[in-house]
Amino acid sequence: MNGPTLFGLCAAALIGFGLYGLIVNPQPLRKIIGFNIIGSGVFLLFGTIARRGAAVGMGGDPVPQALLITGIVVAFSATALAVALLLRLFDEGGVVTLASEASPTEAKADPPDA
Amino acid sequence: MTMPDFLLSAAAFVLVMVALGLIRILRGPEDVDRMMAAQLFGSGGIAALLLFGVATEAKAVIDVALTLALLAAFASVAFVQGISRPDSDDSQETRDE
Amino acid sequence: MTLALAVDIGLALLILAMAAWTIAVRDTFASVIGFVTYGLLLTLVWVRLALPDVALTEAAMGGGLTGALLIGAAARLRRTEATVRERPGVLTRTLAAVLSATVTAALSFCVLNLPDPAPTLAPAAAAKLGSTGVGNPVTAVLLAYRSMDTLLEAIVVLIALFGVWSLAHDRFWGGCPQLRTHADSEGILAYFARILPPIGIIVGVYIFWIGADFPGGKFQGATILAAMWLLVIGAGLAYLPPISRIWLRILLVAGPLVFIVIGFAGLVTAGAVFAYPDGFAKPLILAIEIALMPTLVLALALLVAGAPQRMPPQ
Amino acid sequence: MKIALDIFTIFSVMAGAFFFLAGTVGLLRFPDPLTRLHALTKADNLGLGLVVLGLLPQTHWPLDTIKLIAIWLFALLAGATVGQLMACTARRGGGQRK
Amino acid sequence: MPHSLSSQDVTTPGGLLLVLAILIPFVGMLIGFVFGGGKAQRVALATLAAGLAIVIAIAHALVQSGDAVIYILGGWKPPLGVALRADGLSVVMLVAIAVVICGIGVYARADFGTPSGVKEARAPLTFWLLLLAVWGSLNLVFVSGDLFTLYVALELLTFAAVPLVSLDGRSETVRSALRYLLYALLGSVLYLLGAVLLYGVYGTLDIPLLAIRVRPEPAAWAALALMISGLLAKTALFPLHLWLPPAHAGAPAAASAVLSGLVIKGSWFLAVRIWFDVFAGVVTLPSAQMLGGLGAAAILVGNVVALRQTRLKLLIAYSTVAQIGYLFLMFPLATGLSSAGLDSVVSVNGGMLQAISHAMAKAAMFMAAGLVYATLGHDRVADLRGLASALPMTVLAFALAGASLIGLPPSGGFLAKWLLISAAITTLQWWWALVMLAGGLLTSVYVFIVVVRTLAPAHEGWKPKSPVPRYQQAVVLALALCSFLLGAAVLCPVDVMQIGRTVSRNTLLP
Repeated sequence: MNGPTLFGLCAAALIGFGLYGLIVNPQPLRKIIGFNIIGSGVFLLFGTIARRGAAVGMGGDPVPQALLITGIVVAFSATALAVALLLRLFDEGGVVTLASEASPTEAKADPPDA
Repeated sequence: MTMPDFLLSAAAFVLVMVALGLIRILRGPEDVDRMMAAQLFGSGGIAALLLFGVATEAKAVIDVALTLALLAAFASVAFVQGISRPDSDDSQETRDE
Repeated sequence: MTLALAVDIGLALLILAMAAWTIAVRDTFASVIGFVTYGLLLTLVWVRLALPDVALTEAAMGGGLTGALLIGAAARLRRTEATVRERPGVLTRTLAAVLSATVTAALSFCVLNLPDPAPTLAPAAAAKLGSTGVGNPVTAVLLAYRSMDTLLEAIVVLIALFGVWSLAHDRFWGGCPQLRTHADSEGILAYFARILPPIGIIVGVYIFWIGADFPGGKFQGATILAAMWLLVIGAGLAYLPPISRIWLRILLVAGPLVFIVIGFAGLVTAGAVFAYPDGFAKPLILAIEIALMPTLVLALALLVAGAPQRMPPQ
Repeated sequence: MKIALDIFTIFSVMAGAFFFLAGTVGLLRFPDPLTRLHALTKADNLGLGLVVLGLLPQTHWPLDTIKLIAIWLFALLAGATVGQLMACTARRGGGQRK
Repeated sequence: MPHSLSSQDVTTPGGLLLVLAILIPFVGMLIGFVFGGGKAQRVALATLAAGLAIVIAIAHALVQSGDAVIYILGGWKPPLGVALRADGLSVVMLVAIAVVICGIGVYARADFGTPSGVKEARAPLTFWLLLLAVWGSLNLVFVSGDLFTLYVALELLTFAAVPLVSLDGRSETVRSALRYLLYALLGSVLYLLGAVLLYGVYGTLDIPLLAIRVRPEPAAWAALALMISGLLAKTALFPLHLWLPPAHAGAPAAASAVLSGLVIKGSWFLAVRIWFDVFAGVVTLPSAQMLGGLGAAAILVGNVVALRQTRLKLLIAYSTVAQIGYLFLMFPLATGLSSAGLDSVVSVNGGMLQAISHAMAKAAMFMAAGLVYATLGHDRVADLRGLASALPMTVLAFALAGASLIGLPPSGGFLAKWLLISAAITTLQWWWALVMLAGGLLTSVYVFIVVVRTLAPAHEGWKPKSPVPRYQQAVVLALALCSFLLGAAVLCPVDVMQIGRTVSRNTLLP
């Protein structure tokens, strides 16, 4: 066990937590937070991979690092768009739910070849 | 014990203090308590970060701490802004002491 | 080494506890605070993983802007919270738990079986670093090897901004976005917002400037500047511009357009789009970054500010 | 000289750690938000100051030194501002759960 | 024998056109945004024309050279850099999408003109900017050869599509948009997770390089499962389809056409790309059967629910759910063919044709529904009387598009389903053929019902609520005709779709 592997496992757990939160929490804002936790887990896994790729005097593989920065900015934009939708929904009706007939994340990720 | 080891232990100690503080703060019961979380990070978290950084001689850590110091303050202000009631008379709130 | 590992284990446990609390806590506001704290903790992890570029981005984005965004939303949604109390049934929760546990287990297995030695592009990136003229390999990836991704990323931010603006009410189209403010020009917040931003701007520009050779760069710098701008506005010392202003629009598109123009100039001077002629790589990369700076600062701050909510005073 | 600086670092960092301990004890033991806020902003900022002071000899003059001091000043400024804002909020009963 | 994307890494003649195909729409969007108002629309239409010309030039370059069109960005070769590659599959999608986008652009002039007297209005500006954004992102999905660039493309597509759902600002549509966004974000984060795993194990994100390096092992299976699940959520395959009908049915007609006809094809195409080009040596028949099973369920459920809809736009939206099902039948059929040692080209071509003809037919149908709504003031299926005499061209267009969805000869839908069914019979997977026939039957029922209702004479003295411009009707009819006549593709002397696809080394043969 070393640092990167440890944080890789931590990332796997974070993705699980986030997925659970995204599915189970009914409030949209909590779902957005759940999505962000999954996202950070994915980034952390990528960071682990970047760290493992340390070579030729670099502390980590620069390609994943650059992609991580892009990913973090994209995730922020996504959060901003989702929050804007949520606030508009609040302005319209006052009550913020994602309709009653369908929870948006039922049975989310059936692995097709599990 | 070498200097890096000492600094790392100090970082770990501060981190434990931050963790204990977090537990207290996040339990609430009032939001004012919870808002202190970012503040706790503005001091304790940065101290741990700096100790980590100097221990491993990672120079860029100081820049990270600088950014964190700036933005932890920003987040704290956002907390306070978010929590005060929009319908209350805001212009009074900072003058009435 | 064992001491370092112990510290890492402690940090990982703290992160996990924070994430679990953020998900489990009932109160939404508390959850948001938990998430911001989690973002700050994550910065420590990036430092422990020796990825300072990412740590800077996380410190700026995760702790600062995302925090402000979510807190603003949670504060406005507060009153509705009591109405949404129903939680899904036991069956859904069990299925969700099983699904999440499966994903975690599968990923853990993959993590433990990652190949050793790890595949890496670091040597390839290092070999070509000289021809880009920059010293920070991450900047070389962002603005030379994979500059298309970076261009598209700036466009992603702009499209998200169009999306946010499209949620304005028709009567406010062309108007100003608004933050909830404490409009007291004498108060402590206003004092704070007068002192901090000048230093913050120096820090932001510094982080941007060193990005060519050391950890840092335009995204991190732009985020700091955006946060400082929002602070000034939040303290009631300034207002956001109306979205119909032509200068605002020109600055917003200038970054990507300059990027594209320089990219196509590479076709003439270096034989390929997004290539740089020998010896001119660094100044061109800097030119692109400088053009992207205002675009990113404005776009990131306006994303936090949300849709236009009032018409400009005549 | 090196030894003296190292000893200075060790003492200063230990003193800083002590104040973090004090701050946390305060957080855990004090009865209401205002006093806890007090513990947090005073003790922890002092702790950070001592840690920064202790690290100064270990870093490179001048840029890193200036940055370290700036970090502490930011923390002080933020602590003072946010402490006061939060205290006002707390006194008005803002953020109390219904 | 599986075919996969060419793995050359030198810029070919015409490669520059790929860069233009991606960037021209985005440049148009940026310039249109600066000018704003009515000028944005003019910029957008000019961009559509330029983009169409570029896409046709790419097709020309592909057919001329008989090989994939490739561009190495900045001269940095993969794995360090990013390559753009257009094989037959990409080019066919590029051309089809360009045609549909141009049709939608012409149609939308009437609905999204900036009102006179106003300098700029919200909905029109947003529509024109995002139409270009959708196009640029789709082109990127079709030609990018790098998994991370494709992730950015997916996000671009999502951010451009979501505001189109809530363009009219009613709280119902905002709710649909939010739900769509959450699904889509989860989808793309799962996709990214898969890509990250692949990088961690194989050290590259370049598709042809990965195709060589990927081995059948747990990490590859996990990556495949994650990426495909994510893409399924974005494509709205049953049972992840719940977000689609309200989102697509609530948008303005032109926006619905974009969403239902085009946007979902982006994530579907990416699933195809990954399945056949990255994981050709990893996928197994049972996993493909599972995708096929979901597709079959989508066909049956989507069609049955469509039958029960009382509103025309919802009916069309549920029919999309069903048609997506056909798109996923190609996976078990192609995998079945190649594991039997046969050429999988038949079913791949069938699936692609289905995607193209559905894009055209569904865009035509949604725009026809828009004209119906404008004429009647409602879109209740039970009350469509008088339409056939008021809007003969539109009703004809609806019927032709419907014929393509059902799969009547000589439509594109017919050729697609015929290819898929023959693949099903060759590989003895007759159950897929049965599902397709049943789906066609169900589709024909609701298309028939709608068309018959429109033929009923109008009430005495009934007048259209608002007149519909002739050119809008003509565009709708033209798109429907394209879809209907697409079956003529069988006369094409060369198999365009397979140009630039080399036979992969990773055959499944023992």
